[in-house]
Amino acid sequence: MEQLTSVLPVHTIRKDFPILDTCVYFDNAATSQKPVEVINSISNFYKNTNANVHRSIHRLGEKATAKYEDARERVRNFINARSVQEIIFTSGTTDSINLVASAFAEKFINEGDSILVTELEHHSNLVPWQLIASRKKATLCFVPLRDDLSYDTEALEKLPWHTIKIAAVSHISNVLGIENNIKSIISHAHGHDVPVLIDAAQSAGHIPIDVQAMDCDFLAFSGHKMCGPLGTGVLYGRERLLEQLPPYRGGGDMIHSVWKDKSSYAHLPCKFEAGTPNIVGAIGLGKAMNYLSRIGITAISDRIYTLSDYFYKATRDIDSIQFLETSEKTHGIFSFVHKIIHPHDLAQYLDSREIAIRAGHHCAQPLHRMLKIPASARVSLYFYNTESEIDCFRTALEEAERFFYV
Amino acid sequence: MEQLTSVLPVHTIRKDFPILDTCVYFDNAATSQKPVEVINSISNFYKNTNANVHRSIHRLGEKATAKYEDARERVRNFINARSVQEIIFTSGTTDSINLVASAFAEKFINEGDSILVTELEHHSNLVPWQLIASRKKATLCFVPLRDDLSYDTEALEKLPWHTIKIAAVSHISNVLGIENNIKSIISHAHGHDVPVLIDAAQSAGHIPIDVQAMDCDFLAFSGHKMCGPLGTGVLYGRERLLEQLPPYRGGGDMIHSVWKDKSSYAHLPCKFEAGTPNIVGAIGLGKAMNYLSRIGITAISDRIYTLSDYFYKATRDIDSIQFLETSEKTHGIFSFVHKIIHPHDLAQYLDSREIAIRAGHHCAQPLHRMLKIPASARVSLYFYNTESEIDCFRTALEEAERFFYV
Amino acid sequence: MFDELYQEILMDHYRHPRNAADLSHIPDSRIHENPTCGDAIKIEITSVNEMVTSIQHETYGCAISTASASLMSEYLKGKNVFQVQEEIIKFLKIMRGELPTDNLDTFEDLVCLAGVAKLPVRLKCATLAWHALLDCILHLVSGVTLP
Amino acid sequence: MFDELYQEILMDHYRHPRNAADLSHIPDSRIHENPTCGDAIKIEITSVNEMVTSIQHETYGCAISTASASLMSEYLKGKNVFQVQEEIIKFLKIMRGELPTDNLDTFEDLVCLAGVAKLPVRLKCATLAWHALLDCILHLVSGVTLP
Ligand SMILES: Cc1ncc(COP(=O)(O)O)c(C=O)c1O
Ligand SMILES: Cc1ncc(COP(=O)(O)O)c(C=O)c1O
Repeated sequence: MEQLTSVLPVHTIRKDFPILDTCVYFDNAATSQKPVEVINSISNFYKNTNANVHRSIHRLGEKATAKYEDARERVRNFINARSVQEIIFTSGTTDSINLVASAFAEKFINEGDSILVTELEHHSNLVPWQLIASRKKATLCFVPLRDDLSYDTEALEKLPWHTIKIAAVSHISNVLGIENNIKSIISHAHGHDVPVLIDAAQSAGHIPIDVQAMDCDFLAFSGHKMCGPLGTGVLYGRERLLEQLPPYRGGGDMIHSVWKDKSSYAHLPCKFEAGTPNIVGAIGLGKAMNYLSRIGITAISDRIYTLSDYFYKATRDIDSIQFLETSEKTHGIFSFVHKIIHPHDLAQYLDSREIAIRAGHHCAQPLHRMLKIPASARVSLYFYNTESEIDCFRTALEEAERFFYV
Repeated sequence: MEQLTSVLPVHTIRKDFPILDTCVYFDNAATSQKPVEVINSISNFYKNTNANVHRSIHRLGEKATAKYEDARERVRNFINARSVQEIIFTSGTTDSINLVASAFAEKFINEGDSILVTELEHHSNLVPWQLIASRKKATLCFVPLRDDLSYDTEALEKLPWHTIKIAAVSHISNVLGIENNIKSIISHAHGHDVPVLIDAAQSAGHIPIDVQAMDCDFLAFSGHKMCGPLGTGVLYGRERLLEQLPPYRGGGDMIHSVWKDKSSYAHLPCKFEAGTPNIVGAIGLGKAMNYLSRIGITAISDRIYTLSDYFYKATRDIDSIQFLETSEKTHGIFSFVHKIIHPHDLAQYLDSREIAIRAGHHCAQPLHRMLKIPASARVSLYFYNTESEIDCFRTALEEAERFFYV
Repeated sequence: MFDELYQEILMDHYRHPRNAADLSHIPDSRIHENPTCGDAIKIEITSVNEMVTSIQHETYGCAISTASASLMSEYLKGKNVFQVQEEIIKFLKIMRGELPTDNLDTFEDLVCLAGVAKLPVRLKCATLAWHALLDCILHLVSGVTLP
Repeated sequence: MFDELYQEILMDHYRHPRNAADLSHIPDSRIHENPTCGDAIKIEITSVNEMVTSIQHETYGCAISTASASLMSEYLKGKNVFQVQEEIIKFLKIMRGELPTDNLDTFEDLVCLAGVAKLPVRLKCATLAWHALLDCILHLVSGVTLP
């Protein structure tokens, strides 16, 4: 196969990720690798600046606080939020979505109401809403889909909008890799004064995100899928809405004043950050955003599209595999079933050739049920992957077929 | 002042914490410093083994999973839980307590019930219960205290046990440093079939903890206060009780099977670990426990008592300061008010002498209100502090008096 | 690791599962499933005087789960119901790492599954059939029919 | 940092606060508080024809909050209510780092608080009195009496 030329200096970039020399890492949708400068920012914090944040009248504490709040500003800038008050640090997308589900439901969801989701969602953007629905005697309602799994925008207006209190949809599916038409959901929802949460776990750090242009009300994503540390996440929320929500977790830092049996709560964003935050995690995430921005999110996004195109061309003549998503324009994520080889066996074979892919339902059982397949194999690419890694994959796949064919 | 001899090789130990050379760090109750081997375990994971856990059929994922589950076993062993199913990784004490408050309340707390706490609690063990009480129309009820702030064990039996559904008390107060008589609470509560949560944020890693001997039902603590990484915490729960609780957060990993509008949940401990966990955090916490165990928790505890004794003797002749806790047997934590110098000013002065202490209400406003003081200064020691650091503190305090005295 | 797992004998049982049968008469509600990967198995046993005379299975799954079902059915057929239970429990313990893998020595060809004990992610593949069979046996013994 | 903050002039205002008064006739509900450190202030102003003729305060707090109240009362006394608001807003912006600290040059002795802009933790100490005064002024202007 011909090597496509790329605008990104991939071979220089790969020096920032020494772990990539040990295997072909195609499991990026599960978690990305971290560049050395992010790893070092963590060690450096612990070695030189470690202290708790807020209220510390000593230099370590002041430095730690300044770095933590700088990271918040970095995040604000990265997603173009209006103010740092709209940026809440969480432990991940799952935590961010549960925060909204729980606090929003407490205030706004009552018996008989409904919550709009899709069957394409990751469990993290479905189960929290199921839990809330059952607690509040509300129901879930689903975005109508076309045969190609895109939103049926024509049918959107017929949804029971008068009962819908919030919509929660993913930006890029972690199984199909397609960018959903969130624009249409947001405009319909806003037409009915319904706020929209976007699960950006697979899009943040992959394509440019601008919450103001998007006009979403909440946006949730994880640090660890975009070169940042594990245990970090962000919830963006429109200030006016966040102000109205009751607190989620109770504890230190989220209070204004505490009496024996009641409390008043801190201003945003502290109101939603109870307890000692993952300070070093937030700082590392800020570093990851710096790193990605230096390369350029548009360049990264283009690179992922180029690689996807290469992958598509490199595999479309293999009759024995069938992709769940048939469009050419997937964003670095390819899930497929093999006519003979079970996803587990395929993953295990590829592992023996030092290629890491994922096999299973990828936390999207309803989607797999809808497609009537129990599980699939998934390749997920990031900007540091290469065309020659894709060639290796293709070769190993052919070997696997020779091994497993009866 | 004479140097007390110590069984701990403190000067060797301090080599593991290079940051201690940059200042006198007396803010350990806020967060401890981390030994180099814990810091390195984090970098090493990211450099060599980084992958998501569970369900990954590739060697990175398998190694990451094994390390993560080893850390769980390490925690089990550290607190002597019966099984790893009783060990849930959280993002901190605050998260652990909110998990219990929320899931326990959902199942067991109804209108008119009450929750037993104390006025000594950190906001993290008070505000979650206030939130639950107001959501469930329940009330808080307080452990009666003697003048010296110890539990009035005589009055315990007179509590309205028939309305109490759970008790939540701290092991060691983060303001007073006294070890509370949790034994008496636990035995009274169990006499009325009331489960007890222990907030061990200040005791884990400071004194030996054995949940079976303690006979508590839940135990919550943070990694970052015991030489572990930020953003980590543990909830221990008695298996029988955890089994009965509904899930807390919804998302990936905590499910067994998901349909469009309902789900069944995974076994313990996964049921309570929704989303990608802070894998590297758990591993670092396991390393911290190894580190502490190698020194010996009893030796650490003894060392803290020795230092406390030295601190007590070094400061008790200073008439201008008044300690909130007057007992000799505090566990490394000393909060006090100065007759003339405001805690903020004192902390700022000490900072100018490179001594880090804390000033404020230490997330315990109700306790400060009870003592009728708005704020206090707090020195908190850990095993790596030294007698000569205490001497520096005393000297700097005298200097501060000279500076601030009118 | 791959070669240790996918041995000749395992691949043979995967390609030609023994005691495999069309069990479409058994309702879907009695399928045993590993939801994380979609592997599914139906099991039917017959017994005479506390002896398991036949074990039939219909397995949809990976090579390891299919071969494990096939090997299991051969190994346990003809054994007493109580002994079958004992063997299942022992096998599960070995797979979970609670007993050393050399205990597989008495399990005839099943020894080819020793590698799984080192791969917690594949544990559920190797043990699915065994959990399903244990359920069947327990219901047989207790005389309770499955819902 | 300490020396930059605790300058001679600040310590002088701390030790001898100007315009300090016993305001025990003002109810506790009108105390302005910084709950994280317990600093508390009561403020009383009088005005004639839109001019603030006196600013009195009773401050319990650290050196910085006490001195800030004292310096503020001296600096703003005698100014027009609208100008007072403008000055307060400007001061708060400087402290929060939204305006460069050289803007303090026109604030007379208050320039001694420049260091606070570098110490976010002490921000609330330095601005407590200013928030309290702003509240008073706004209520005066809107004619609304405090609850
Ligand atoms: C007694 C006590 N409980 C709870 C907490 C809260 O811990 P974290 O902030 O790590 O969640 C702390 C620490 O500040 C504490 O000292
Ligand atoms: C689309 C989507 N949503 C949510 C999540 C959950 O993210 P996390 O596990 O980091 O909380 C993921 C990642 O697995 C995802 O891909």
